[in-house]
Amino acid sequence: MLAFALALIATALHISLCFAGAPLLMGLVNKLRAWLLGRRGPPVLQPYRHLAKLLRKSTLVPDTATDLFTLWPLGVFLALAVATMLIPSFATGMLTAQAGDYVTIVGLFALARAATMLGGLETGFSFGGAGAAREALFGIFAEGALLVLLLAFALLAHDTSLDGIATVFRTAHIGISVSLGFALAAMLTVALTETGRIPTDNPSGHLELAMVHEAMGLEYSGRLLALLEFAGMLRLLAWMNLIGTIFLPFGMARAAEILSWPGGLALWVGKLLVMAVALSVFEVSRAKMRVFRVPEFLGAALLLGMLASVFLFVAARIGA
Amino acid sequence: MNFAGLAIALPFVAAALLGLVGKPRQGAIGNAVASLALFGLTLAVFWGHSEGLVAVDPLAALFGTVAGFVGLTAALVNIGYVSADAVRMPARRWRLYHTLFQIVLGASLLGLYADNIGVLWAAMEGGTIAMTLGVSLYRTPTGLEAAWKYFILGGVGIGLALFGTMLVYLAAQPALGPGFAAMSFRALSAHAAHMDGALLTLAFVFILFGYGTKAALVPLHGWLPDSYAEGPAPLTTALSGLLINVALLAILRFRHLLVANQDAMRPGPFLLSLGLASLFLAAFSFSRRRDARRFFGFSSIEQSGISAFAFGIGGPAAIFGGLLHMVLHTLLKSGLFLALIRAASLRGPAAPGNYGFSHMRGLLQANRKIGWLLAGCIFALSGLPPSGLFASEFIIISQTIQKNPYMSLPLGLGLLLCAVAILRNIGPLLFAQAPHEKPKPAGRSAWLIAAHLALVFLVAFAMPLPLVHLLSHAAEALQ
Amino acid sequence: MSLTFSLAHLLGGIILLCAFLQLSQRRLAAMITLYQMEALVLAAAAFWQGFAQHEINLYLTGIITFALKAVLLPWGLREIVLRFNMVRAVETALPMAVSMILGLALIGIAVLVVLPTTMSSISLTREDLAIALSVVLLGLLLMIVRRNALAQIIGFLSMENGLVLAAIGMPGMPFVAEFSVALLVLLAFLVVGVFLLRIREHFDTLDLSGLEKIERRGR
Amino acid sequence: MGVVGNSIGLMFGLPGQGMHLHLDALSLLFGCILLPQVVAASVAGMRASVAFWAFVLGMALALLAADGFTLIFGFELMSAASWLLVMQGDRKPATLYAGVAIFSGACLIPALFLPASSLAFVLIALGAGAKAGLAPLHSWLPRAHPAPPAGVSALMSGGMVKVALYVLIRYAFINLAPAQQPWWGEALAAAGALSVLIGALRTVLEVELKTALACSTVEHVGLITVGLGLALYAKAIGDAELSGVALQAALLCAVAHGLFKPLLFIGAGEVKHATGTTSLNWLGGLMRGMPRLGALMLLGAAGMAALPLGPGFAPEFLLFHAVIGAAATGGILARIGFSALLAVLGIGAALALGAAVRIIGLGFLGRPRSLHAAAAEDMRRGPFVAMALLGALAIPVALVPGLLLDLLNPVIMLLAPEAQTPPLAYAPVTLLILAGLAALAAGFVQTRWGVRGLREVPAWNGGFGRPPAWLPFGDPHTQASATGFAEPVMRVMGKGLLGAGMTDPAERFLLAPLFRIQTRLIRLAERVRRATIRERLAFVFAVLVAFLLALGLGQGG
Repeated sequence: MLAFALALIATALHISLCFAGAPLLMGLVNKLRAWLLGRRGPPVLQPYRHLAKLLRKSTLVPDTATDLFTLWPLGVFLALAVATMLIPSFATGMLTAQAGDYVTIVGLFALARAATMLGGLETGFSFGGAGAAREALFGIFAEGALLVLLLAFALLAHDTSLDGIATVFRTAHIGISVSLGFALAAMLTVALTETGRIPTDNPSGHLELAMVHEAMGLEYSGRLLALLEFAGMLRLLAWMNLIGTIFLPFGMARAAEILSWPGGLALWVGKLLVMAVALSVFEVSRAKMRVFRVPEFLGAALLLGMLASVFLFVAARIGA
Repeated sequence: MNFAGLAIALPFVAAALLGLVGKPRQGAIGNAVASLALFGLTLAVFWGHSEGLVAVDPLAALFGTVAGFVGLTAALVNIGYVSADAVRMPARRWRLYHTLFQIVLGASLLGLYADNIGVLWAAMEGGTIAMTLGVSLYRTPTGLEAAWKYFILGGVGIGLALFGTMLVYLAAQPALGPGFAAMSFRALSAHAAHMDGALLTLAFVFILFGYGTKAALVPLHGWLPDSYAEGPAPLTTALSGLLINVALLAILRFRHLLVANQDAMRPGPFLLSLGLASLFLAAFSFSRRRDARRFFGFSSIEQSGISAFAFGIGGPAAIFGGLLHMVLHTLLKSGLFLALIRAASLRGPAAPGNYGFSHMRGLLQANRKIGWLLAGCIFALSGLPPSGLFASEFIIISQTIQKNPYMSLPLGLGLLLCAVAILRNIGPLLFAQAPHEKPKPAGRSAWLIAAHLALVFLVAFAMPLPLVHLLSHAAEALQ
Repeated sequence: MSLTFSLAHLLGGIILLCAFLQLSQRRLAAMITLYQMEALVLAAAAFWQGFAQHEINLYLTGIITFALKAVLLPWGLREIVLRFNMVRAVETALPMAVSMILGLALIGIAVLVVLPTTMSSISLTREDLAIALSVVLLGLLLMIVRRNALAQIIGFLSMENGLVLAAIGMPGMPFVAEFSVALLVLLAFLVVGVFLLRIREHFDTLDLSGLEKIERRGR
Repeated sequence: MGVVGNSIGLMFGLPGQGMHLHLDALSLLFGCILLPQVVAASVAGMRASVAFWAFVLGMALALLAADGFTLIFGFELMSAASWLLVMQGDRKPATLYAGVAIFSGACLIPALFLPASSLAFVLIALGAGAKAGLAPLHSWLPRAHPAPPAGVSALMSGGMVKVALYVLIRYAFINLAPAQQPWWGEALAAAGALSVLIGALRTVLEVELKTALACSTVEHVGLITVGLGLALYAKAIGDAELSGVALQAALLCAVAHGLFKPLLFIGAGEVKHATGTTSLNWLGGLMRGMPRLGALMLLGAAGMAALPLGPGFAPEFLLFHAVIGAAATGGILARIGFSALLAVLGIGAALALGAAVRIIGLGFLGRPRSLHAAAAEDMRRGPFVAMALLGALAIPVALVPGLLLDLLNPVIMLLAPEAQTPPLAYAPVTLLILAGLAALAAGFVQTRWGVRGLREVPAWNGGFGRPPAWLPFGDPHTQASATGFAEPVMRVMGKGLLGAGMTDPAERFLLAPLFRIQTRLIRLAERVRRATIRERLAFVFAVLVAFLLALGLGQGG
């Protein structure tokens, strides 16, 4: 009973922290990037203000759109919100652990992607369509790579839920293996594409022809845009959580032990900081690539993911 | 009573009468009346009793009934055919035509009912000559050419069959001695074990080539497609299937002698190779045919090959399948040709040359009933359910797998190719855009055709038990 | 070996020789003459067998053979040759030597096939059967290696002679006369067919004439 | 009629033997898959067609068959009736369709009579696979399935392929079980993976809505087959849990596909009825004129794309787990193969997602691309009832797949008696609750701080000029087209896998050579047919001499 109550509290904490903190993370990344480029940059709290401003603006709907126009941002938001809730942040053993299977998470990302693409096609003009077409292309390899990665994790952890993977990776002695390195590289590649960062997409780009994510939300305004933007922030956080849970599970708290929470929380914030810095550094040091090079980039991720499993087979001398 | 003798005599008497008197239409009606009486007699044969040269076993009686039925329906459709086409030939030639019609019927019955292998041969010869005259009846160049082909190839076949017949007689000498006994199927099959095996094998090869020519097995088939396409359709197309049955049954009976004899070679390989050759040649000849009668001539080659294949596989079940296939195919083809005659006459005279598929395309616009019936007949020919042929082909394939698994591969392939080639024609026939025309009445023959189709279905899938016993006993006796 | 058999053999041998020589002839007239000889010997053989087997039927067969095959048919054939002006040599499909070698091979096959048979108690020996089979096969060969319709008919007639030769040798076989009559009807139709159809030179030309027209019309 | 053992005999059928029918869990399951589709198709307008009911009868007989004859009879009756229906729609693919149908019959009949062996399995897989549209024997399916009226297309895609898979399951798992080999399963999984890849790729590329849906059927058949293959493999190597999960995946996928695919096909028929075309390049904005159709199609598309909370996700989820489970077994090559399989399934799922988005986004959202699409009126009553029925049945599949899996247990026990079925780790209701929480929060934020109301304004058209007056809905060329949407995928994957002409590799490497051989043989047969009398005699003579020689040598030697 107590354990359930603690898990409930931990889950509530996890959800509220993630929802409240997502804009902060985005602001932090933007600030860091600006610093690295030698600019002063917007304040760290700017995303909150931005969202609040958008909420108060009137919402415009193109006359060429159908009645479902308002549905798609909600779909994107809900899918990513649920994904964020399911991905553990600072602790394992939360109430959502049971539902948080890796495949479900991948499916939720796909759902968000589908809703984004449909929103892009909704406007009835060319940019949304082009963005959606590219997104569909990227998704093919991203999803393949993500699923192949799961194989490596599942073989190591004998579990496919994120919570289980984190628990095993935190406690058992896995060591630093080649395959996990490959897996990390592949995961990062997919994460960069999915969150729309350089080198596959430019989050702050405004050249319509080169845009992917932004192009699909071009016609959204007011509260619908706020929803989309917030969903984007959630997405960034969710991916960082995902990577943190799988590759940096050390120091994660146990939901049933309240004493381990402070440490877990602190380490979580620390990990997010590190990842934000790493992301910023990576982004400013790379140029955006051409659209049709992205599939090659992701194809490499897919192969890396396969290699991760193959190395596992070889390392464990399975079957040979 | 000796109904069999009556059944054989009736057509020849009718032939003489029809040859002497009557206008075309009267002749056609007389022909139909004679055929009706004949059908009744063939039914009565089941309860009759006969001995001597003509001694009927139930299998022959069954095929005789089938022949009677086919003859009756062809004669009925023939009335309309003659009425519509009477001016094409002088009245004298129409008389000859009706005479030939009855002679072919009589020869088929004689060949089926005959217990004596010499009488059987004579019946085949008579049938051949009558058919030749029928094929050349219109005196067109193509008709004469087809008749000439029929004559030369058929004549050679008849000669070889006679040689085979004599060899059988010779082979029977050690067991039966000189005289009529050595030419009687009953005596021969009873004493087959004591016959001269080597001579019997030699005899079978000649019998196979002789009667195989009449059964149109490849490579002996050369006369068939052309002759089917020429001459008055009720005679040269609808009736000619009967002679194929006579020939196939003869081959089956002679085959039994070999099987029953220890010293003789197995007849299987000969029959299998000819059967498969027929199947494949037909499969690849279908696709470029534009004339429906010639097309279905090739289909007869295919079906005859399937039956021969079944006989080659051997064993009671396979022979059951082969016999069933013959019965069903005869009924189906008869219905098909009647439908074809009706369909052609919807678009002008039903003369040779008017049976092109392009001539009949878009049949549904001319007459829905006839169109669907013809399509149904063609479809049934492909052997897909609910066609009755499915049952017989299923039996044959399943027996092939059990007896000779590797043979099922070419058989399946051949059936596949044939069925696809046959089905291909249905689409344009039914649905193609046709020249605008008014729908024409179907006439009463629609019922006849439907009766054929229903009969095929019922015989295959709801076969009455007596018939099952008849066929299975016959198959057992001839295995 | 009794006289019955040796004489029957002798007659059979002559028939085979005639059939074989027909292969070597280029001119129709010579073929018809050979056929006539063949028919004469056949009639003699039928009489001899009838005498040996005491069968009225065989005498009848001999008379029919003589009257129709040795007299009437050759006359008709010669009439055709004259009327259609076919006195010149006919076209062969195979070189003469090849067709003769084939003929020899066929006789070999006939012997090979008949050899394993055991005919202990039968008056017709295997030699007789082999001869009859050879004549049948040679007749067929003649039909194939000559392009002329009439030559093919002569081949057919020769084959039919082989059949009758086999039939008269069968001990006590019923219907021999009926068979030969039935065969003759067939032959008569053939010869009359040539008259009616005016087939001058080839089966081939008959086949090909207007073939294109027919092809266009759709077969 | 009589009862023998647990089967019912009919006095109708093979002479002297009749037909035998029986019902077990497996046939019951497939019967349940078929029933809603049959009802839906008949409601959607096929009630009066004799061929349709013959088609249904054939499927029912095939499912209930207790002997080989009945099975093949039903199977081929199903093929024949559907052939007629295909031909009524479009004559061109009908012949190919008939050929494939008879081919599968010709493979199945021998397989029924052979003793349990690998040969029998191969024949079954070829026969049933050809009928189910399993790669590489699938290329007829995208041609034939779109041809007939929508109700029949629906039943062909949703039902007929299931009957073929039923035959495969019954024989591979039950009748041939004594001879089972691990490679059977591996081969099936490989064929399934190929189908998934080609089917999904072509679904994205096809412009015709119905053709795209047919290609999607190829993909889903591939998914089911992968599941079956894994189960067969697991059964052969004795992995109880894997075989359970894989069977769950395959059967649930069959159930789900049997609901959403007919729904989509009937919807496509309605699109055709309302606009006169199914080409995505001429559609667009149908959601305005046909909102009910759009909503139902959205549900179907969610299933087709295997999105979470849709009917298609649970099977896909199970399938991924099955593949992961399989990758933990066997030799290293098999493992690498299974990891590749996983990648293929992932790519296939993403392609299916793109395809579903394309169908909904281009067909139902945005602006119309033709006047017909602009003038589309709402759907007819019959098809709406049919689609609503299928949609309503799809909802439990989407939301409570766990309960459904419990119902599948008897079937799984029948197929693999030792299989274990772990509880499903995918809980759509939990996801729904969480999403509800998030929606509540968003709603709260909106009401607390946001402003209400929407204002309709002209969208920025990307700088194109004003459309001409006869295009009230704007110039369609300023909107992404179906071809354009697929272009990136075509460029990156299509050219490599399908070649420049976008022809299916199965057609290029399998059908085309076969046709060439056939043409050659036809020419040969024509040569034989044109032979002169002399040549024909020569044939006869040659064969006679050959037979005599065989005889002489056979007896002399």
